[in-house]
Amino acid sequence: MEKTHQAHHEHYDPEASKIGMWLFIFTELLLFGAMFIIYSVYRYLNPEAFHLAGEELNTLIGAINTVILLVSSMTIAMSTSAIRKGNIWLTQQLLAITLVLALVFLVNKYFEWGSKFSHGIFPGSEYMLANYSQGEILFFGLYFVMTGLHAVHILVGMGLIIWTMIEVRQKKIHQEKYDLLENSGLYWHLVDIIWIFLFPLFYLIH
Amino acid sequence: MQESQSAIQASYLRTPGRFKGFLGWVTSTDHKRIGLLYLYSIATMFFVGMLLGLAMKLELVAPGKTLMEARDYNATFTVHGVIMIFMVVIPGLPAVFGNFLLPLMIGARDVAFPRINLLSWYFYVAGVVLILIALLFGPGTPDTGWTFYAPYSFKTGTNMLPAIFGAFILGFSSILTGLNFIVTIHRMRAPGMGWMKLPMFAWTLYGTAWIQLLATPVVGITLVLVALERLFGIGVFDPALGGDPILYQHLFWIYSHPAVYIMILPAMGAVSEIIPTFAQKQLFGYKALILSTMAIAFVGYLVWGHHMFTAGMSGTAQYAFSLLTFLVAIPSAIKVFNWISTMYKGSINMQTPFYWAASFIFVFMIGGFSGLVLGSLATNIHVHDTGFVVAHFHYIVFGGVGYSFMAAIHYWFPKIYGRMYDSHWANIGWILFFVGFVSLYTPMFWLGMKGMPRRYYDYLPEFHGANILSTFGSWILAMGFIVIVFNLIRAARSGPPVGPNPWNGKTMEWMVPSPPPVENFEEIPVVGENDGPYNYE
Amino acid sequence: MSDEKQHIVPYSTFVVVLVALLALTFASIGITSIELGGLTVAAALIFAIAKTYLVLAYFMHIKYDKPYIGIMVGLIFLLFLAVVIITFLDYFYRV
Amino acid sequence: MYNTEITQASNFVKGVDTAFLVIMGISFVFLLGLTAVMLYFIYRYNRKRHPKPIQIEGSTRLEIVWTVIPLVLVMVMFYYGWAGWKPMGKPPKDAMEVTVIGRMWNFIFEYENGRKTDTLYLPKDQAVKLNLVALDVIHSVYIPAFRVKQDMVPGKDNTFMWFIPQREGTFELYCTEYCGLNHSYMFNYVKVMESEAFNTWYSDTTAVAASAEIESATAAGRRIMQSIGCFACHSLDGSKLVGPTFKGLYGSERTVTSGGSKKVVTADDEYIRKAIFEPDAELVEGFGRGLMLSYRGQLSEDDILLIIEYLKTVQ
Ligand code: HEA
Ligand code: HEA
Ligand code: HEC
Ligand code: CUA
Ligand SMILES: [Cu+2]
Repeated sequence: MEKTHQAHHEHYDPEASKIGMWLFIFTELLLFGAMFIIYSVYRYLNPEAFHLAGEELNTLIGAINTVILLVSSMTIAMSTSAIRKGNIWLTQQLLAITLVLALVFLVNKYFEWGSKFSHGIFPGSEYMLANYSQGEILFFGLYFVMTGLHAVHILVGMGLIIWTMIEVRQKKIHQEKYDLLENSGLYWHLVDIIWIFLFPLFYLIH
Repeated sequence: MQESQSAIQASYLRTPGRFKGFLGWVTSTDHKRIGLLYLYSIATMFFVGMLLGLAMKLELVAPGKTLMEARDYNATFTVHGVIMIFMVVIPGLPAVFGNFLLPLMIGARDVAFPRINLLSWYFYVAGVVLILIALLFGPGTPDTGWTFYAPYSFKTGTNMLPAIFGAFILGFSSILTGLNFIVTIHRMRAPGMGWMKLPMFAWTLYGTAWIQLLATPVVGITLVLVALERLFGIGVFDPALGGDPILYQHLFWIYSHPAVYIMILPAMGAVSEIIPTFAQKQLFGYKALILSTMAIAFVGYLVWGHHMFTAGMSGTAQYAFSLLTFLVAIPSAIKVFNWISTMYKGSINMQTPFYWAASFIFVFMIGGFSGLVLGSLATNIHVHDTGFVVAHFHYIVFGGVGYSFMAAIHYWFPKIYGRMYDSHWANIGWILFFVGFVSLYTPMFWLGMKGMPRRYYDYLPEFHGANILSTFGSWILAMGFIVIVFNLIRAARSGPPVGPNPWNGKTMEWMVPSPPPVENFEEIPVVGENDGPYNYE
Repeated sequence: MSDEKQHIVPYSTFVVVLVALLALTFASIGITSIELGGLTVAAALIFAIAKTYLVLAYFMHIKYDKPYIGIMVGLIFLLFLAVVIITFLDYFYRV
Repeated sequence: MYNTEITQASNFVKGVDTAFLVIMGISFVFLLGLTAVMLYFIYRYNRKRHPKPIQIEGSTRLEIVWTVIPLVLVMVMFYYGWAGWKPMGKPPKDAMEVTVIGRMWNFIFEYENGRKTDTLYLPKDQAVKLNLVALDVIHSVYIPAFRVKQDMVPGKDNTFMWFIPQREGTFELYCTEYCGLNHSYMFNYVKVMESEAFNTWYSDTTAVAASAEIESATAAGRRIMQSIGCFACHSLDGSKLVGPTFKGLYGSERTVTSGGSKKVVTADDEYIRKAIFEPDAELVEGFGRGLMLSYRGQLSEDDILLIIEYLKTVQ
């Protein structure tokens, strides 16, 4: 075994942190994957009820939210290009837009859930037990759990974006070192991908 | 001698970081210290779990009540199972030996994300604490069995929420460890160390890490759903609301079957390191062993349904799961054959770690063969949920992972502490342990075939004889265990110092001083063309 | 990565991808609103998969990264598919 | 391997035991063979006898051999397992049907003529199909002597198992799916009789009715509760089991949750009737919903009166 001298300094390896992020994304995919399995099993067992319940969701809000997430996904992707071109100002703007869009998404979600709650549709509600079939209760149970979990991910993603913006501001993220920005982007795209599946499953297929 | 004493002084054991003493340990991001933190915390939990096992055996020594009420018995096997599975054998080898050895084996200074590594230990502790809270406070110790089957798990009046949440956090810890290892293996190998030069133990850690990453989230979300079911009644697994309890079982086993391979793969890896060293030979069929590791990891993901043959699945699914189960036995068979072939024409040095490794092969075979009985449809129907299953998994989990853990601790002990234990006492401990083990679990096979169900607090008089034998075995086992533990503790404090390589090992970790310095390698080694995984000098 | 200069994706590419994604979204809304029976689910999923591909390949850079990340992603989707199929061996054939 | 008394107790024993023999036979050969080889190597290539190791990298041919041979053998095992299991899913049309109701923690067997028992009486050589119904959590019916086992899942109404008892005698029947506190006491017996004896038993419904009349009301109440399993959850001595104790219950003040709000009620006749027929309507403080299930349809109004008479005496 030969030996060579190498400097002792902390080794900076952006690819390592990128793989780390990807691996984390894989676990997230499987987390939602399990939910999708549950969803498809119950859809298969209760086709009519899922059909009926799906019609009660507002496709328009769903579609608006889809557009919002897609646009925000683009802006954050662009911010990576911007930082690599050295354009700090544009990076910050793009990140800010992403953050605002995320907020708008949540506000929409809030009103959507709120209107359901006011109609007595929420997990464990007596109203549902009395007026809905078992399949419909399942549909809404899954709807709340899955979109709720997705909303939690939006919140985490927003936290990451804020952190990134702070680091950009402190010049810890710059043209040569931008792995945190890249990773926040990856995470945000994951949130987008999950929504890409949630949207048709809950709002479109009747 | 003088030299080894100073190695101990200069090692990670003594060099403090920012803090001294206890604080220096719990804030250290050094992979070796984290490995030892895991060792001590896992050993503690192991000890608690074993005491509970002992208590169960004492209860079962005679029909009727001997020691505790049915309620306590149910809580005992639940806690025993949860501790052993989630806190001992799943983190077990990867967290202790993986952390300690992986960077040493691949020529790195640390894992890829040292701080995340420490964080995952904190998650482990937090999970343990939460589960202990569930045990000691609130409306009663959880009594669902470690499988948390719905709908019982959200009907029981006991303290399920903290237990579920604790298991969830333990899962997080496991995911972070896996993530760390994969990145470490991808990015931190010393220059020149190609994939085909990784030691087997590193390969098995890699396979295990992938399963940890891809299976754990499934049980995570499932447990969350059970918690939500208890809190809000969302109906996902509640038959009264249209849910399907069998779906819960699918999701649970989608994780928990791969989890058994999370446990066994690193155990196999450790044995694959020990046998070459004591036979003074390179590993026979290195490539076949790598392939079989990956095959177990992959196929192991698809056989979960063999735990559900009587649950009410469709016949087609039963057929498919049985077939796949038999396929997953093949890579294990390949491993056994290669280990034994490694001994062929070797120069075998009979030392304590080798005793453990050889007895590992023996008990692993018994556990594996009983797994085949369980994997076959007709026979599973008869022995499912009986003592036979209990015997199977103790043979293969305790026999497999436990023996491998013992082998590993005796093998790497000089590397970890720079000191040697008394091998005379170590061997006495081994023989007691082995005899106790066999007489503890073998009667359970018989009991299962005669039809004694598992999780039974009480039994009919016809099962009495075998239960006495089994209880008796647990005492011998306990004696062996005490001998082993005292021997090791004494050695860690005051055993004679040894040089860097007492066993004449040929893998990279033996090339550094024992115990290793904080930095591991003064210079990052460069692996040459002709250096293989098993021929560093 | 820092030494191997990587391709910087131009902004215009992202805009084009976004337009494609939006088009697919509206197409999927359109196609699911007409009565196709059982095919609706399949159609919606195909559009979702196409969109996912675009996001993965362009937004998430897989197209420009070293191939092994793409391979991992592919294998994971396959594994997930296998799990789904095997689960449905139960539900499909229940009596 | 088994007690010879119970072999051939049902039509499935042969298939299952053949699978056992095949799998365990192959396994023993391998276990003994491989252990012997390993011990021989340890002896022969010990450092004392063989100081210099000879390095061997591996052998592709051997790897193939020891992949293919076990593969063939496990397929053989799979075949026998499959062959012994396959008939279990196909009950004959003329099978006698018995409904098995499982609840925490007893079984009730309901025959086609309405007869209910806690022990399963069966005629010899007649195919029997047990329809399995679980009311609360998952239970499982296991008759070791017959080599049959099937979980009963609440909410799933088409599970069954079938077999032909082929030997007279008494065999154990266990619940093998963990179902809570008294899981280990959820067992009973199968009594297989000659068909004439069975028919006599089957058509005789007088025995139960007669004994009820000579007893006092309290004794009858107690007997009903015993046989339907109330005491699994309720104690008579003041200790708390799964449910509240019966001691001092009658006439006392109870704090209950009903429709989301708490209130205090007196445990009178109506309260107890409701507690048995709609247990979740008025939940006793400190106890969970859904544990006790309604006994509507299982207990008649007369039974309730007897139970109340008995509860009055438990003070
Ligand atoms: C370390 C953990 C571990 C490992 C490695 C295994 C390995 C295997 N297990 Fe086990 N198993 C458990 C842990 C493990 N198991 C646990 C914890 C449970 C119970 C869970 C619970 O319900 O609480 C369980 C339960 C369990 C069941 C369900 C039982 C039931 O509840 O009805 C089944 C059924 O198929 C099974 C099968 C197998 C098989 C076929 C293997 C195979 O991988 C074994 C392969 C090994 C060999 C075959 C031996 C070596 C080979 C040779 C020496 C060569 C010759 C070989 C041939 C000729 C084939 N196991
Ligand atoms: C790694 C896993 C592991 C290990 C090591 C063990 C170890 C033991 N287990 Fe356990 N067991 C499980 C995993 C494990 N078990 C699981 C997963 C279950 C299923 C749970 C469920 O059904 O949900 C189970 C279930 C289980 C049951 C079945 C319960 C039932 O179904 O009714 C029984 C019954 O006897 C049992 C017994 C034992 C015994 C006697 C030991 C023995 O090894 C213990 C021997 C004890 C010692 C060696 C202790 C020595 C120490 C001392 C005596 C103190 C000395 C003091 C000082 C040193 C100061 N276990
Ligand atoms: C599986 C366990 C279980 C069984 C079996 C069971 N119970 Fe209960 N019972 C409970 C629980 C738990 C409660 C408290 C919660 C509630 O009010 O529903 C309860 C409450 C009651 C109460 C109200 C007690 C009080 O303190 O106010 C009565 C009366 C009662 N049960 C009678 C019976 C009778 C009669 C039977 C048998 C026919 C029976 N129970 C069987 C679990 C059980
Ligand atoms: Cu009923 Cu166990
Ligand atoms: Cu398994």
